[in-house]
Amino acid sequence: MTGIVEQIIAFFQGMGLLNLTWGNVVMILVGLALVYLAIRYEMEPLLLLPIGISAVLVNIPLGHLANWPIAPELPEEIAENIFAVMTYLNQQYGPPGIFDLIYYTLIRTEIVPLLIFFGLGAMTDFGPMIADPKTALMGAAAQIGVFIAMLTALALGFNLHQAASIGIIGGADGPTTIYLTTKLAPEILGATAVAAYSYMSLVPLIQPPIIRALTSKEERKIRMEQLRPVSKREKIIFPIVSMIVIGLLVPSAAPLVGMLMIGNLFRESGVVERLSKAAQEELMNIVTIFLGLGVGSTMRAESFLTQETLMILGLGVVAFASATAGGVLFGKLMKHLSGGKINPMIGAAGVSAVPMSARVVQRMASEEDPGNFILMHAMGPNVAGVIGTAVAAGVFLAVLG
Amino acid sequence: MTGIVEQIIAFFQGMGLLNLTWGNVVMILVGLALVYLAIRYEMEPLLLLPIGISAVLVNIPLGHLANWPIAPELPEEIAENIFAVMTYLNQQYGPPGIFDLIYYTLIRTEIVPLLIFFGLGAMTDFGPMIADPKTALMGAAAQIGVFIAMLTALALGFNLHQAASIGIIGGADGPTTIYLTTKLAPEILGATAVAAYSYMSLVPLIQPPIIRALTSKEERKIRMEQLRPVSKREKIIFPIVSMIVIGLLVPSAAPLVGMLMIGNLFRESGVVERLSKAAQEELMNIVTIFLGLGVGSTMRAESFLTQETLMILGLGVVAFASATAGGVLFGKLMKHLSGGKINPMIGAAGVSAVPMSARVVQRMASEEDPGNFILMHAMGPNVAGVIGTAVAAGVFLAVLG
Amino acid sequence: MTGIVEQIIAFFQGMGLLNLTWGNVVMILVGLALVYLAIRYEMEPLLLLPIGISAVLVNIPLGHLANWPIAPELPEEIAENIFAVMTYLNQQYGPPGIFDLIYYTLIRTEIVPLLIFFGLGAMTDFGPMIADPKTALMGAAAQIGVFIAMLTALALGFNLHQAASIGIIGGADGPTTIYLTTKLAPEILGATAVAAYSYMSLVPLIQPPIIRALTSKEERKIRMEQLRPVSKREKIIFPIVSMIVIGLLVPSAAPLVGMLMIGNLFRESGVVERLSKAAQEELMNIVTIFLGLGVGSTMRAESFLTQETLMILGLGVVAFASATAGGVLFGKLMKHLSGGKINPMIGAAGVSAVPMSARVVQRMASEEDPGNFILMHAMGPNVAGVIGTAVAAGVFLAVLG
Amino acid sequence: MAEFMEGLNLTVLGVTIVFMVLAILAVVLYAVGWTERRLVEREAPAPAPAPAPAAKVEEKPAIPPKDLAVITAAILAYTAEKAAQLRPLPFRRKVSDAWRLYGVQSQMEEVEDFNYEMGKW
Amino acid sequence: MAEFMEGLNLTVLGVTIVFMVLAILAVVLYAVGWTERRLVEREAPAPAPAPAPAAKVEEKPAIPPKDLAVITAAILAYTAEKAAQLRPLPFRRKVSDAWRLYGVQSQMEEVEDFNYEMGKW
Amino acid sequence: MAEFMEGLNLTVLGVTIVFMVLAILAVVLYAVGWTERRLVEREAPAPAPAPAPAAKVEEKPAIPPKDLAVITAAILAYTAEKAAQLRPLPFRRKVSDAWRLYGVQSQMEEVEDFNYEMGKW
Ligand code: NA
Ligand code: NA
Ligand code: NA
Repeated sequence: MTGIVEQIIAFFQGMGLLNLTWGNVVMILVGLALVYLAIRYEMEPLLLLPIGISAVLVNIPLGHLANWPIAPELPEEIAENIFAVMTYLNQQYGPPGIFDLIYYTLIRTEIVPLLIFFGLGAMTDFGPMIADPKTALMGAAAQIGVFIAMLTALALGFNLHQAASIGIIGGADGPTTIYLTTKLAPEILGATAVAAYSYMSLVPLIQPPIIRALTSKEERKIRMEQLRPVSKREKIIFPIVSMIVIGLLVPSAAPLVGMLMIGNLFRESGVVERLSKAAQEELMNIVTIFLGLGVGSTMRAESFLTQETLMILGLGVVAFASATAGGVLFGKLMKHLSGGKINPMIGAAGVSAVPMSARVVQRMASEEDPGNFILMHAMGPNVAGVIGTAVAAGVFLAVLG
Repeated sequence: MTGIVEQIIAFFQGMGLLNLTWGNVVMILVGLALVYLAIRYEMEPLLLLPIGISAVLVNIPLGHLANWPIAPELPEEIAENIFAVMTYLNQQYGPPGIFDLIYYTLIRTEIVPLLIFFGLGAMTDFGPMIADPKTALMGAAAQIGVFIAMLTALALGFNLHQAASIGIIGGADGPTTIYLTTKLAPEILGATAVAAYSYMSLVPLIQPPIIRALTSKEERKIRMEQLRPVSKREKIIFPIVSMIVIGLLVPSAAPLVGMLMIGNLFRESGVVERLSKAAQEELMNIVTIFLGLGVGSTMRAESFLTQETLMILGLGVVAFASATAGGVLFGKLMKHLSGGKINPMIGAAGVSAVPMSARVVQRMASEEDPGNFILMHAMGPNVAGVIGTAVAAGVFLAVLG
Repeated sequence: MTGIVEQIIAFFQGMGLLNLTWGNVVMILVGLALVYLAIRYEMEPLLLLPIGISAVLVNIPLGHLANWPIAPELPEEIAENIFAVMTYLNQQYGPPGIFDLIYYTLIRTEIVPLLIFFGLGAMTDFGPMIADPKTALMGAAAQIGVFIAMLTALALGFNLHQAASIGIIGGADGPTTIYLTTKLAPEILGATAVAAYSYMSLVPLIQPPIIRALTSKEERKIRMEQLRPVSKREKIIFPIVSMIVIGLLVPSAAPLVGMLMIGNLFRESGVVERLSKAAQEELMNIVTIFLGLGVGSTMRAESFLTQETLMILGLGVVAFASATAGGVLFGKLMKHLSGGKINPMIGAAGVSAVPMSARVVQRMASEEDPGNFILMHAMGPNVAGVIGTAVAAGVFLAVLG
Repeated sequence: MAEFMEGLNLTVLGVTIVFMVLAILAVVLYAVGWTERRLVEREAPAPAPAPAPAAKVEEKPAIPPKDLAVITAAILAYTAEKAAQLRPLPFRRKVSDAWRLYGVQSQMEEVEDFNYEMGKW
Repeated sequence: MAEFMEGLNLTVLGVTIVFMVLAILAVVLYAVGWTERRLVEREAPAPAPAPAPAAKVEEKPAIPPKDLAVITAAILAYTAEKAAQLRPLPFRRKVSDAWRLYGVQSQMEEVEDFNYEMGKW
Repeated sequence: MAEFMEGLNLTVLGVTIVFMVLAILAVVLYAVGWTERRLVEREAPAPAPAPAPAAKVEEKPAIPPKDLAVITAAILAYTAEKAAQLRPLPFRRKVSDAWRLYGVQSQMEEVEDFNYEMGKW
């Protein structure tokens, strides 16, 4: 009867409950909190629900869903070689769990963030920015928040790679944040991704007090002229021209901007509807599932439960707030230069979080003057902010990557 | 003119017809039989049609669709390393055919069975089990069939790994069978998968005589009280709680149960409809195609045409029958304990094969008493049986894996 | 302040504009031309638009979208080992860009062309060929164009592997062309793919003068008897029989024909509608996106801008024209043998380009006699041409592969 | 034989674990259900969702069954007729995406239902 | 030159094989078709599927073409009107999934058709 | 501290580049827009697409709002009633694909709404 005894011992040694650490418990609670926010308050549920629930799952000990570390010590000669890395990790840590496969083959290779940018391109109408190109500058101004957050992170002791990844949270573009963090500082991917998506959904709470503090009642009341119509031809030329111009100037931003613009060309060309639909729906949905599960699986107790994570969450607020301020202040500058024709609030929409920040701006305009409609004008900086953040990420990659 | 002669010789040496073995012919006929059953009698066509037709295709000699063996002899130091294994097989057996790629990258890594469990979770309503939790025990009782079949297989000379894989057929959950067999005994994957799916579709033939033999007319006539309604909140909490409880108790079942419950949470949360739909439809369809093709491609003459395969098909009947008996007998026990309020037939639904076995039970109840509706009560053990089989698979993996 | 200076230097050295070669500029213009043709004239937009735009993108210097060469010099012992090749390329050329991953994991492994054949099978109705099997011979006759183009290419100095890949353009089946070229001569993949898809969309311009030159007015006026109806049973048996017959005779064509016929069986069986729909839509759309992007990414200045490419484009016309002539001349032979009951024009439809060449034939028949309807008769050679080209590709692979 | 004994042990272990796990799950579900009913009782006085169904009812005006039958028949007939009558001629309409996919294959039904007697689609 | 000769041989081989394979396929198809017709003849006395179409016919009551035209027009008009009239205001309705996807991008049409004269969507 | 200085440099560089790139993009867009308007002016005399909308208008006959309301109500009612009345009994109809997927799981709603009082679905 030794058999049954040995088996029972083996079984109970393998029971997750006996191997549960405090860290695991806390992480499970963190995951559940994200799930709760996603369901109860509909905070970015498409990402925060998968992220939260897979954070729960990977923190169940011995569950074999994620066997490999997120930021492993690697022999230097293979560190850059994803195929050699996976062979090595399999040797060191055993066969991959499903979350390891998702993380290392789909996210670490940047396939997933790039395919999401492709789908986003197919979903985005750049019309308002094409109709009024000067609003693109406000999309640039909001990137100041990225750099302020980066400097703050440096001052708090993060290294330059981590600081850049933290700063980019201020760009309010989830896939860009994931793309850059994966390349520069994968060890903090969970924290930056969660910060980016959480604050994006808090835009309606974060932005209004800052906008109100920096603008006067009169400024908020400024009405703007109706935008000119944009022709189909212009909409087709836009993604091609943007891809080439930005690609030639900042090649390190070419993957992000290129995929975004290919998607947009599929949309606007009108001749490949089934591919455009696939990019927006079937491919997008599948990729989003893997993105959420993969990012959530990086939230392991050992790497997530650090003081740094709390600091990153704090820095996220700094990033969003300073990006908003940057956009509004630049909006005021443009108001003066234009002789009062531009409502400075639309600069706040430059943080992206499309289209939420544009809607925040519209709501504030309506509050002051129910007949004031600046939503479409705010969409210009809004979509420009996506490009601006991709360019900022490109600069980081060119210098640090 | 040597050129043309040499070419003709080379060509005819490469002609499949001249290399056809008797084994190939038999396997092609077996594949055609599965295709016939799938089309003519609609026996689980979503799986048996792809399995059958790819069995036909891989048994055409020299076809380059499947060049690698299913259960190769591997140097011990790489046997557990999927990446090294694929590099090694490519070196030994030449470039992979499309079925090799499907089998080794999607099925051998367990990606496909787990994604199917994910989709199943998004398709399943656990309401009846939540409304009447004691029915979960009948889902446990039906697993007795798994162990009886395992013991029978051991007695017939199978080794423990194979016996466990054969036993799990009695769980009547295709993906669980594939998951476990791939891990424990990949050399019999084709046989266990075919047995699991074939007998599942024969549930309406296998179960009634057993149920009738074990229950009296009075028992079959027992009416049950209407189930209480289940709130949305309970349905949301259920997958989270199940995942954590089972994950902590049987971590080796965490991948299966975890993916099932993530899918179910997507479904019940109500905030990620497009992901839930993707899990049920686009992702599910694509994954099902690859599952069928991949499993069918393991049905090669050299490994499938053995006495063992026939024994496995026989043991499948043992598994289904004893699972049914286990469920019904436990149902009778619960009837006595509840003072006659429980119709023991619903125990038979514990074998899973959702929702077919529950419908079988309902039909038998209607035959005795047209006004007797126990379908929803039978759905409780029915869905519990899925969890029960996953737990049983987890126990096998913990001890043998 | 050395920091900022160094950074600026580093940044400008990394600017794509400074690294742009003339070759890049030309390739960007070629890509834009394809985009223009796809959008303005709707020339095969589902392929030429993605191909064109990714040709633009990969020719932006330093963009990190495609870091690996298309036809690298490889140590002989790993040349056939795709896993070792990817590890080696990563070591030599750095981490893969997204287009490298698409090309090496999805196209080079033939997954994408085979999945497209699978989807095409689910989209194709072989009814007209089943109703009148002798039309299959015209699908064979059109393959003469494949061999004439191959011989011409040989005469122009291409090697045998390249010549075969160029010849297959005359089959007018994009995926077959990509499949064969990837196996035999990947260095000219961009050119053959572009030629295949471009000329396919030019079928309405290329074919009519050739048909008119080879047929008399009386021949073009010949009316044909209505086709007999084809039963569901025949349509189900067809893919199974074709797969087995062709697989046994020409195993090297088994992957192409096998996947085509599996897809067709899914379609005709009527019991796996959700899989058939997935094959035609969600899977097809996703795979088409990757095919277009992957093929376009092979159009790099260094390998595409050669005299050979121009010659390949020229040979494509030869291939299409001689295939049309072959089909029509064989049609005339069949007219004589049948005592004038067959309209020889339907032989021209044997070049595939389904269903365009069949429509061309119909339009020409209507011009001579508005009451002459031979469209369905032309569909027979049309779909037979797909099989014929796959068989021709199989012969090339058997002898050269 | 040793392996069969091992199998027996595994059976004892397995059956125990399966029952234990599902029993624990059942207990947890009873607890969740009990808590839920407590919560619902506490929330009961607030009949918040009541007006919503009311609004829905408004959207559904009472229609006599006879009229309903007529409308139903009309719509069914319309759909059936339309499907039969309005089938577009393949030659006139825009080439569909499916037709164009690689210029290789197509939905053949679209060209198949040609009426040879009438010379029309 | 040697390679060209090899190509010629390959052509002879290839053309032979292609014709042979498709001819065999054609013969097989003739055989299948012949068998099918034998089977159909044998099954012919059993007109089993006949009642099914009959049932279908019942579902399709005769409607005078004029009424049909009116109903058609009504439904078309209804659909067109509804598409035009009932366009929901972006501000009131629930944020769609597309709007929420990563909080990054959106279907801009939804906010684009703002009428500046009327101050309304 | 050295790293912070590096960060400052990076900030200067980054802000410059971001503004520069978006400014260039804006200039390019102005140029594209300007060219477009030149092109449109030149193409203006050809009002080619005008008949197309006209044709569309024809498809939409004038229907009095009252009739429209009645038809709308009828269709809504019909849809609502049909959804309520015609729910097929799970036992009679063909097993759906979802039911059959691996014989494992299912859309449980299909069997869930059983009315125990009436003994009917
Ligand atoms: Na941004
Ligand atoms: Na089960
Ligand atoms: Na062809």
